[in-house]
Amino acid sequence: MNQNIGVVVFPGSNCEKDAMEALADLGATPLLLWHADSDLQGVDAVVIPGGFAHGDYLRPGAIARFSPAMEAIIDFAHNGGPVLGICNGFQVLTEAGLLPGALQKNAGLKFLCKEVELQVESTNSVLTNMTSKGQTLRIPINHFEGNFTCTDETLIELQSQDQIILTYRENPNGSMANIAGICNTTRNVVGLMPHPERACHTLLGSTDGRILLESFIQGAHAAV
Amino acid sequence: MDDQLHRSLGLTDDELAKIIEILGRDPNHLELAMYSVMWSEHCSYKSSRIHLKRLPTEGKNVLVGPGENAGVIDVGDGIAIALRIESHNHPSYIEPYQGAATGVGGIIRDIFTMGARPIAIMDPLRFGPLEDARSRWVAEGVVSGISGYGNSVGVPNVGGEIVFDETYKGNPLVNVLCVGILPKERLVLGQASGIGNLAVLLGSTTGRDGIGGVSVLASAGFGDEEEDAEKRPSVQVGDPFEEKRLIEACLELLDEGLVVGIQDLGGAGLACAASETASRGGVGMDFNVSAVPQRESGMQPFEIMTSESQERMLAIVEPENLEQVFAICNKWEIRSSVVGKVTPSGALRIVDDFDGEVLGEVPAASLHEDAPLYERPISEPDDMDTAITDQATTLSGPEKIEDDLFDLLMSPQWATSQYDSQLFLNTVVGPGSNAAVLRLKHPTSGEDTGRGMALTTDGNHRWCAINPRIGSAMTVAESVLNLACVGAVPQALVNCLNFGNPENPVVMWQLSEAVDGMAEACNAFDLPVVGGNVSLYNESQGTNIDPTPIVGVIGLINDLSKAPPGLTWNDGDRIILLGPEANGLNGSAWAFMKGHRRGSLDPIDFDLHKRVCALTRDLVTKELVTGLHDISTGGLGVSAAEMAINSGVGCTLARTPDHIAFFSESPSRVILAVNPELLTEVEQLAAEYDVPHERIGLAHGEIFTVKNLLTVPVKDLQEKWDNRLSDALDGGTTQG
Amino acid sequence: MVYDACVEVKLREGIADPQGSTIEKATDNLGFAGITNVRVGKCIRFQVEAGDEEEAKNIVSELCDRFLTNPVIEEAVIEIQVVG
Amino acid sequence: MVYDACVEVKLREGIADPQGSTIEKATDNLGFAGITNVRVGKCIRFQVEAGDEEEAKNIVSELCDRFLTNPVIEEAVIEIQVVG
Ligand SMILES: Nc1ncnc2c1ncn2[C@@H]1O[C@H](COP(=O)(O)OP(=O)(O)O)[C@@H](O)[C@H]1O
Ligand SMILES: [Mg+2]
Repeated sequence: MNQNIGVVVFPGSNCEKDAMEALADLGATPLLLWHADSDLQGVDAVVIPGGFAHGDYLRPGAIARFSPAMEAIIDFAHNGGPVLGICNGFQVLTEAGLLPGALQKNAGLKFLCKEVELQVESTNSVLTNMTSKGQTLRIPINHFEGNFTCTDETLIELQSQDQIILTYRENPNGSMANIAGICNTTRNVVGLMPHPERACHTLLGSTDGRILLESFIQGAHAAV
Repeated sequence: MDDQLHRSLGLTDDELAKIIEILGRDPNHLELAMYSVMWSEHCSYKSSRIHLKRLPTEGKNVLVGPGENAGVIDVGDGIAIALRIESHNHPSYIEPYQGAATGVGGIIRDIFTMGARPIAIMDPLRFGPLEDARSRWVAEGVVSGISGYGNSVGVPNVGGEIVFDETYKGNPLVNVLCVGILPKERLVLGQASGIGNLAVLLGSTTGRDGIGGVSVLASAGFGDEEEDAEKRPSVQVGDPFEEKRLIEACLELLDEGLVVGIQDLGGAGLACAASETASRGGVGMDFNVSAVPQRESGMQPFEIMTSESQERMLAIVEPENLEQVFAICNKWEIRSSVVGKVTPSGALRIVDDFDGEVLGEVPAASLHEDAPLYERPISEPDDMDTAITDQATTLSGPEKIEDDLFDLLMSPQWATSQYDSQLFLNTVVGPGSNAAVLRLKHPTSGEDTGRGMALTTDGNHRWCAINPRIGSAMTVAESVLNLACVGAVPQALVNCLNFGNPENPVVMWQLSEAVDGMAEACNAFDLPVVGGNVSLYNESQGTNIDPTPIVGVIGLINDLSKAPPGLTWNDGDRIILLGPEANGLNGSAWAFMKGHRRGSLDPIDFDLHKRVCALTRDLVTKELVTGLHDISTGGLGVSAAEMAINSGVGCTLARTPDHIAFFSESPSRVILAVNPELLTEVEQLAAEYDVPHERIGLAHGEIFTVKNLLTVPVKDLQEKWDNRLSDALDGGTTQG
Repeated sequence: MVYDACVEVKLREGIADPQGSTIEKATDNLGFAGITNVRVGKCIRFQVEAGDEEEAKNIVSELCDRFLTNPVIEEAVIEIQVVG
Repeated sequence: MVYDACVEVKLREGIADPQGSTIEKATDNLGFAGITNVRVGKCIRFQVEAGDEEEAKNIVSELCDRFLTNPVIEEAVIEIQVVG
């Protein structure tokens, strides 16, 4: 199984090499996609990595969503292509309207870098289909704006359509309903604030991110 | 010419005379402004240079020693590492967030100027006491500034220090160390060579921010509020997104071989970058001020040349590569403009258009090489003799020793959890342990070498206040021991010398002594000094800070297939204390807490220290210990408490007779947690290395017990440890 | 013509405001009594060139919809004035 | 009495505003021509209890000086109104 996975780079991205390292380690073939380029080079799946896409002074993802690459990714997603947004990537996906809700500043107004415990809420998504419901995953978070917020109606929809895929065991940032990650209704677009790529190597403390990225690589395979 | 102008720019009459001698005429305003910033303390090291010469700088792995933007060492496998530390003390007192943020930005530029990708920063910090409102406000702003800039620019923060003490109340210390990695063959130096080459200014526009910043802010202490208000225009605002693109653009330019030299713009702005690149290359430069993109209208040439606007670089480019340089800059959305031409003359000529009026002309090298060199008067403090008789061991012991222990516990997590410490997937040991440990991956291929690098920063004003020479030596020794605790062999040292007003002979004595102590230790440990920074005038209202030399030391770990043991023990482990007997309380955190800030220090036994380090490294490499911790701030008491808190397992310590043994910080000591089955092997090894060792207790249960001294639940220790900073800082802070 | 524009971007009613609540808590701790309902928004000021005020308004309001606000949680209040 | 307070915190003139310039560049890229001099500030709205308007003003201005702004780089514009 040798999936080509595109990793999008904006000028202020900084986790793209980390995502590529983890994906390659799991047997996929990652390649960089430059934000100003609308050609997705026939990749089987797309990862939008962490960082600060365009500095994100106004709002994370506010500028990124207009990039040529994002326009192509929106089409790709609408055609069922697997898309994963990690941290800043999650923020970009909500700004682009591929995922509902928004990510606000953390309650407590501090940047937070630490390992947290996640609980799998739904295994029905391109990111979680190899996990089991209720499973605990130890994965680091690293963000200032990870506080998931939406209207009450949206939250009810997310819940009734099983779109909440990962929650925090102990809410670090004020997210509604402890939300750490969600998927779209067709379950091929997922976003999460924690960084699975930082939990793929024994030397880095946890390997619980592997199962998520493996699921995603599998999903890319299924989608082809 | 207005004969007071040079004084208002901070130049002495003698310095003016020297300028006139160099030029053979009176300088004009622009020229005078350039000399004033370049000859400021911050840029010219005029008070410290003669002392710094005494530091050892040679080593077989040293590729670039002090004097360049950063030191560079060869770490094998075709990999080189650049490192440097710098202070941003004064700006951080005035505007903590931006002061600290721009400090991070500045040191990162020093690193990628060498062609290295910045991969880690560390932030040794010093603030006034937590009880002081303004100090809390400064601490909170500084930490969020470091967090805001560092995280966004994408360089992980892997360690540092955070210390609160009365001495920093009017003058905090914000030092930042940065480490970068590069393929050895790509090393570049900041020089312009090749007549006809072009100087291209990259990055931000130039504004009036920070005009005269180095001379105004870093070369004078603080006075009253009104004076501070006048320094306001010098405050700069950082733009980490610009810096991030600048890093990527510059590294791509270097990868493509499109620049012959590159130089960051820091203190003294364009005046410094233009003259430095020219004089290093033994050439001159015509510098066109009107080609500099300006943020504000009506800027004078002297303002343009001395502005310290952030996030700018000067690249030296061969004309035929210019188009490609522009293309890469456009890709990264970086402004780029040709502002200079390399000439054979040796002169830095400031022109208004390349064929327009000459606004100023000085020998480029004179701005650095002819900078004044002062051998300032030195004198020992008057009370040296009486201080020695004032021993902290004569203080009465604590009523309830557990309360004193509680007061010495402080987790840095409030700060460190605000920093991205994991980016690049290198961080095996992050903030909060003996030393940071990173995987060593090849900078271009990303291939893991299986080896590791270890980093530590240390400083101890308490020791240095008592005896700057021994204190500095002990500081270096502590760093070396910290590295040994993670199994690393030290390779190189950088330092930041934070001292008071150099015009005070006692301060100069402190500086001179500290340099000697550092040199002695570096020689003893075979550790080359590859760079550093001197920050003087750390004083407020006439009071100088305690001398605070900070060192950063990098080490290498040969086999990093497993994470080194940390501050932890298992239930049932035996607790061993390595090293000499505890000796006194002078300069300890406990003594300072009791208001005792004097006394004497015994010289460190370098031979013994080296044996302790070698043994410790061996124990770690051979996987003979569950966990370990060097004994430093707070003594055995705090080190053992930290192990208990970290592991959630208590202990019984049997052989700790009194508060002196419990809180003494005498050097060369390590606490080990050893599985009983390995005990004999550990003790044999200790005997082989001829290192004193003693079984002092047992790890077990949930209670922290020291026989005949104290009994407290580990969870109480944990609570004090966790909450100290958040209790003080999370409720909001004001400027006081 | 050049117009001064001021856009206040605020969180929609009912959307929790972490900045506001942090400030409110801090004012209590710091001894500023009686401060309630703190809400924090952004204030973006700029100049815009347009044929007339109507056009200026349209440009700014499109800018708000597409870029300056995230309509999921924010709304904008726009003020326009001829540069005087 | 309860007063509505609105504090606009802006960067002082001459202080660089990277947020503003980033937004300005983005408006160009998005095809909004003629937008210049973008400066970004904060707008903090809250209610404050005080005996009279004078007192309300004093409380808010002390809050600004000590807590909401750093006068070295920022200035505050304060508006106070009786809750109507
Ligand atoms: N400001 C800070 N930034 C990052 N790390 C910090 C900071 N302050 C403390 N630390 C981390 O906390 C740990 C303990 O610090 P310290 O008490 O100075 O250690 P030691 O006394 O062993 O040298 C170190 O690993 C250090 O890296
Ligand atoms: Mg240490």
